[in-house]
Amino acid sequence: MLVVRAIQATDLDALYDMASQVGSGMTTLKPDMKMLGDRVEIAVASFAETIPPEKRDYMFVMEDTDSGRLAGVCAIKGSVGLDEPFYNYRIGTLVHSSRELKVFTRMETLYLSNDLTGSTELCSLFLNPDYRHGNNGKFLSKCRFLFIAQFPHLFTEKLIAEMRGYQESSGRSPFYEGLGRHFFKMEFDHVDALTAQGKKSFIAELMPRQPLYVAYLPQDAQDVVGKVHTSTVPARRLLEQEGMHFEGYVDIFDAGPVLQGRVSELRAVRDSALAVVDVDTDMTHACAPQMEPVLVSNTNLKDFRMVLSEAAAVNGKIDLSADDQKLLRVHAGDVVRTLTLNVRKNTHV
Amino acid sequence: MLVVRAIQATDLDALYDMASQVGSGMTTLKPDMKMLGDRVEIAVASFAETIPPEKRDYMFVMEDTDSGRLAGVCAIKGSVGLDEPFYNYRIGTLVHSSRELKVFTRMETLYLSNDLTGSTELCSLFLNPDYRHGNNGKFLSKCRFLFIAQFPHLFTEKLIAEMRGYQESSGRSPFYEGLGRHFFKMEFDHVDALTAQGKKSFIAELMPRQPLYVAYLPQDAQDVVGKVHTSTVPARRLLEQEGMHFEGYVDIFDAGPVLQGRVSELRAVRDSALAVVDVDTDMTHACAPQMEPVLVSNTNLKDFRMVLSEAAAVNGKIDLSADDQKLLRVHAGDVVRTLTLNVRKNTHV
Amino acid sequence: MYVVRPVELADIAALEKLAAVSMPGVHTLPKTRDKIAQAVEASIASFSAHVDIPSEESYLFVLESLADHGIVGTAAIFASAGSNGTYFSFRNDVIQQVSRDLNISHSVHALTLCSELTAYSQLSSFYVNEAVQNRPEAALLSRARLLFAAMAPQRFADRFFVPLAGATGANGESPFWDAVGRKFFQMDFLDAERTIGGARNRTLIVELMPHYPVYVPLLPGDAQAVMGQIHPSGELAFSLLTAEGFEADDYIDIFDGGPILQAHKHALRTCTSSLQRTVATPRPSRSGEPVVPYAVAANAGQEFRAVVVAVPAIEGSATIALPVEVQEVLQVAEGGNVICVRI
Amino acid sequence: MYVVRPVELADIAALEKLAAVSMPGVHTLPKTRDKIAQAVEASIASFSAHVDIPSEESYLFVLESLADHGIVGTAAIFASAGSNGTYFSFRNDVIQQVSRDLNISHSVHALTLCSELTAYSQLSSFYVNEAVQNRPEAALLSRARLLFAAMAPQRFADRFFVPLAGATGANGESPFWDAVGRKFFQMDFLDAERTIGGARNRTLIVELMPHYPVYVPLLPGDAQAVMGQIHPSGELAFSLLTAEGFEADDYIDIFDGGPILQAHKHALRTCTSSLQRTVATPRPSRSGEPVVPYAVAANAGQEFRAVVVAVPAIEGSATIALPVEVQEVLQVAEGGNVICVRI
Repeated sequence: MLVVRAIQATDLDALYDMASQVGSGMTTLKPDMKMLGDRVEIAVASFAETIPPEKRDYMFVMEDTDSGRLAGVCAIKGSVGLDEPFYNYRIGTLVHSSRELKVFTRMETLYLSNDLTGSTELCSLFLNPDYRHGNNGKFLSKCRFLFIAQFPHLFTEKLIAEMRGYQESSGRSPFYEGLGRHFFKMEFDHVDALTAQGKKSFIAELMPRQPLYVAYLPQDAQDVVGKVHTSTVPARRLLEQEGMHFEGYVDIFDAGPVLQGRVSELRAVRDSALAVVDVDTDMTHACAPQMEPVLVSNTNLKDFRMVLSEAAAVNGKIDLSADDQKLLRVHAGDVVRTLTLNVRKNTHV
Repeated sequence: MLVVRAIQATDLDALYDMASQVGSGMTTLKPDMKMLGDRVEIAVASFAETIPPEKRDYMFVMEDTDSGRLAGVCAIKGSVGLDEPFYNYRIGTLVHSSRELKVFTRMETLYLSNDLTGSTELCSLFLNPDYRHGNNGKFLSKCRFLFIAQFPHLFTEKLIAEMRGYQESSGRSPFYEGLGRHFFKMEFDHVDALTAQGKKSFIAELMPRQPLYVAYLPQDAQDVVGKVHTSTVPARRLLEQEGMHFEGYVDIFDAGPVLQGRVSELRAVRDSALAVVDVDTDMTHACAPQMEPVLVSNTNLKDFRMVLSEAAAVNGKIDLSADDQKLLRVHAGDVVRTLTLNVRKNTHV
Repeated sequence: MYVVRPVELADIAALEKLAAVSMPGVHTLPKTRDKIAQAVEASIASFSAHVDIPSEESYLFVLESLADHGIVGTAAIFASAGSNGTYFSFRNDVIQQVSRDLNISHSVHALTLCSELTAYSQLSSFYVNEAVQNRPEAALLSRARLLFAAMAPQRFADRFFVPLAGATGANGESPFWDAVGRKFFQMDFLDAERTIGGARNRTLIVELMPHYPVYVPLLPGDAQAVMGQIHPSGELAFSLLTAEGFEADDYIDIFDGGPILQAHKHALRTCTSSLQRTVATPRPSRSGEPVVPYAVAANAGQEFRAVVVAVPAIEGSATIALPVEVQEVLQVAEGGNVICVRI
Repeated sequence: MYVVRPVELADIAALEKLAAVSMPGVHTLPKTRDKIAQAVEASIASFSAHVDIPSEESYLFVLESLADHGIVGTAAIFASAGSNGTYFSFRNDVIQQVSRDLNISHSVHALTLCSELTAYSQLSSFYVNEAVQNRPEAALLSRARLLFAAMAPQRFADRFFVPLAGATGANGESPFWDAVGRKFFQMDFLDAERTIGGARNRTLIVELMPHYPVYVPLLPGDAQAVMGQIHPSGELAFSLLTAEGFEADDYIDIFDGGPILQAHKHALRTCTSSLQRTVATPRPSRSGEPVVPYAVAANAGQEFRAVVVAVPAIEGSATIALPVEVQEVLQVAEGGNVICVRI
């Protein structure tokens, strides 16, 4: 059985093994024992609330309790860009129009910005290929929203998630080749590695500071602005279902989109509900609507745990199986938070 | 009794009278018979769907059916900025940081933009002072959201509303004095009048094109960026309750905020519901929850009408009074759309 | 013998013929009789105007063959570019990029729309027909404008520039335009030039052209290749002007990417090495005395005349010995003043 | 009599004393013995280096009183500003604003962070003590750098600039800094200058300073008032440099808003009017022959020497008559070459 839970110091070796499988493309999860060790330490301190909220980095692991293996990992960073500047391009619109000539030209423009500084970031999502089936991917990605719904005071109102940008099957990034290469004069992978190491001052030194007209880029670079890597399409869809939107920010190197959301408008915040763990009676079963998978978490920050259950909350009570109770470390009478895994259609219209 | 309804050609004289009372500060409602006549004509064609959606301008009047007087007016423009560029300042963040000096400076920056080009705009809200009591203001402002919920296909996903910016009691705009005056070299009122007439090419000619650091403005100008006029505070709050947010766009002259929303995330779109007009029986009354004011509209675009009722929809049926039915021009068996006037607290938590 | 003189009303017909054969470029003469007549009238008014501060004056010169009184060339100078507006050009910016962390240092080339040439004096409309191309009179015509400016400095700015037509294809297409301006104007190069009438001071330029730098490495190769390149028709003008002291490289035209040469008057040979001399009548020629060709000009108004004449070197003398027929052409008499520069 | 010569190791102690009394400005000598020693060593290495392309060389000159061998002034020149980085300054941009619709035309002044002065040669560290302030030797010291550049052009760029200390208050506060740089650096002017060591080529400048133009009308009045103004200590340098042909107004310092004078070498009197002459020994003096003061320099390496000497005008002569004692100071002999310019 799978449980998502707050990471612990003892997970470090397993995390390193998992990071080794990630491959390139995810700058926040590299197989580097020092980096990972630091990160786990921060994560443990985050759940323990021994460091201030903006420095926190909540890391979750998905554990297969049958084998003890880690099946996946994901994280929420309290705030980005407070140590090193966090750069994006923002896509803006400039209208160039002349009444005299009856010309009205709408131009897209890229502005180098640090606008997302201070936002809470969803990041470092990785699911072991052995577990890529059923609802596991959804469970792992969405667990973060239920966590935020339970502890909204720990986060900024603004939430972001950087999506990997489009690359050709050869690994070539049309956006980087059309823009960044002219200013950095080095390979994409090299730039990517530098930023992963936190060496970002070269961006201030080398990037053009003036707004850029998208129309001046080669066509293949224009075409991929805001476009995700083919393998990232499903991940993007999951986040969009939960209330995250592409609002015009893209990565400065590969033009991958940044999805943004407001905590108060997340589906999880609007629709999740607390319920009391109840004894298994026929009554509650009888009244429960049709079964659908439900995310259920405990309400304990330090030992946060979540399962994907088939129990449903009815009138503020939930009939959790003994297994689920054990995985969540809750008992009858305890309060849990629940959210349907899938988005319900608007039944009002 | 008050009804909000689609404007008609015969409302022109009464509209002119109302515009004469508006005073300065609202560029979209000036007592100019030619301008108003053109606008009413467009509005009538909009409800009749004889012009394309992006050219439409849905204008609503609030009529006092006892006296036949117009009590108020408001409008929704299909798209802004497609004839003349629509300018705003966008507030961005630039981080200037030096690891060597351990300096980390977060600077706000103003970018001249046409980003909101093409958005649907809520505008021209005016309520006659004689009617400024009770729920009339809310009714008039919020009627537009229920209209959008009924006809979402007529609008762009992005919705905006420009709010009047802060002015001192003397009428002085600290933002204009601190910035615009240096470039326009004329009085604020004069600039305002020019833009109301649609003469906007001078903005392209005279405004500084380069991003501006807010920190270089005088302190009193910095203080009012994104701040509404004192008299506009309640109007702002109403829009925010419905799902509109300040996302960093401000007016280029007075720095008044632009509120933005997504149609799909408006409370009206999420929570409004259709109901069938039912005969007045004791049964429906008995089951209705505690009374609260409800916006109820018909579903007829060409003869759109809305009332503020005390009837509540239960199980898809609504017990509308005979008066309300008459005002809405509906009968038993017709479908109406309903939305509680006030935001319900989240009852799940 | 040839003389450079201000245009006169009687020249209109000849100019019309010349315009019909001259290049379809944008920095040459107007094409229609009405516009030519306007230009001639403006020039006559300018030469006779009393000027304290350079403004909208435009001075149009013609090169006349005295043998048959044919007009074989034209050249103009505008007192103050963009005088009723702003003269727009692209400034060639070189942005130094240095990252010490990465040990990278290179420069990036960018074009920025600027108005810095506004109120410079602008040389324009230089054209000579083929018969004169290789003669010193071509240089005379080009420099006559500067000789005039040296005689009447209050009529001109301290700085001068000259836009030269850029490289275009056989059908008038411009790779630079296609890469830069077309995206904003949404029309062909020739249509755009026609629409704007060759002007560079129109409001619609600031409305339509890019407000932010165009980074050159992002432009297609063919557009980069023609930046600062001249149309073949401009080669003579280019070589005369660079010899004069004009510098290219700082600015290019916003439409076709052609070079804009510019200089402070102190850098121009005509301004720095011209000599004022008193006219003398030559003694009976001492055969064998070496002679040097000079451009010589007289009179700072509508009577302005300039010719090429070979006389003994004048550097060590207070006078210049001009044959009587030359004096007549220049409309000066013995004892009068002329301005001279080696050509 | 005074001589300008390259600094030597033996001068370090004297320079240290001088640094203690000279102004606390940023464009003067280093303050500590170590830094002074470094500067002296760098200078000696530079004078003796074989240079093809100007790079990190820095040349430090002293003005020595031959009477007591005291050092009474210093002046330096860097071969290539920002040579291991980018030299940053604010460019003074004037943006023309014209609206024909509204019949408005005015210009707006903006400061843009730029790197255009990178690789110019930079004059710096000019200081003379009070005793010499009003003597021609002050001018000699300032010009000696350019005489050296005229003798060894391959060591320098074609363009030169000189930053002069800007106007600061009694306690070293700078209204310009307070309005512009402080918002980014979050520290006092003197702290910032100390931190950055007076440099203008550091990565942290591009990290911290504004990337977009600073519109001057938005700045407080006191900051606008000091833009391009010099600290009183720089007045002598300013008047010597403008007489030389340097122009202000195009650039100002990013920290204190002081003026940066700049010029192409062709605009500098020392470069354009210096004459090379052969040394002769004067005949017994013909009393009454008028004499003219010249700055005369010899030798283009560590043996470089420059003095002021009054001799009969040399414009019409191939030689310059230098008294034997002057020849000794200049380390030249009869028949040797010197470079001379009227002072």
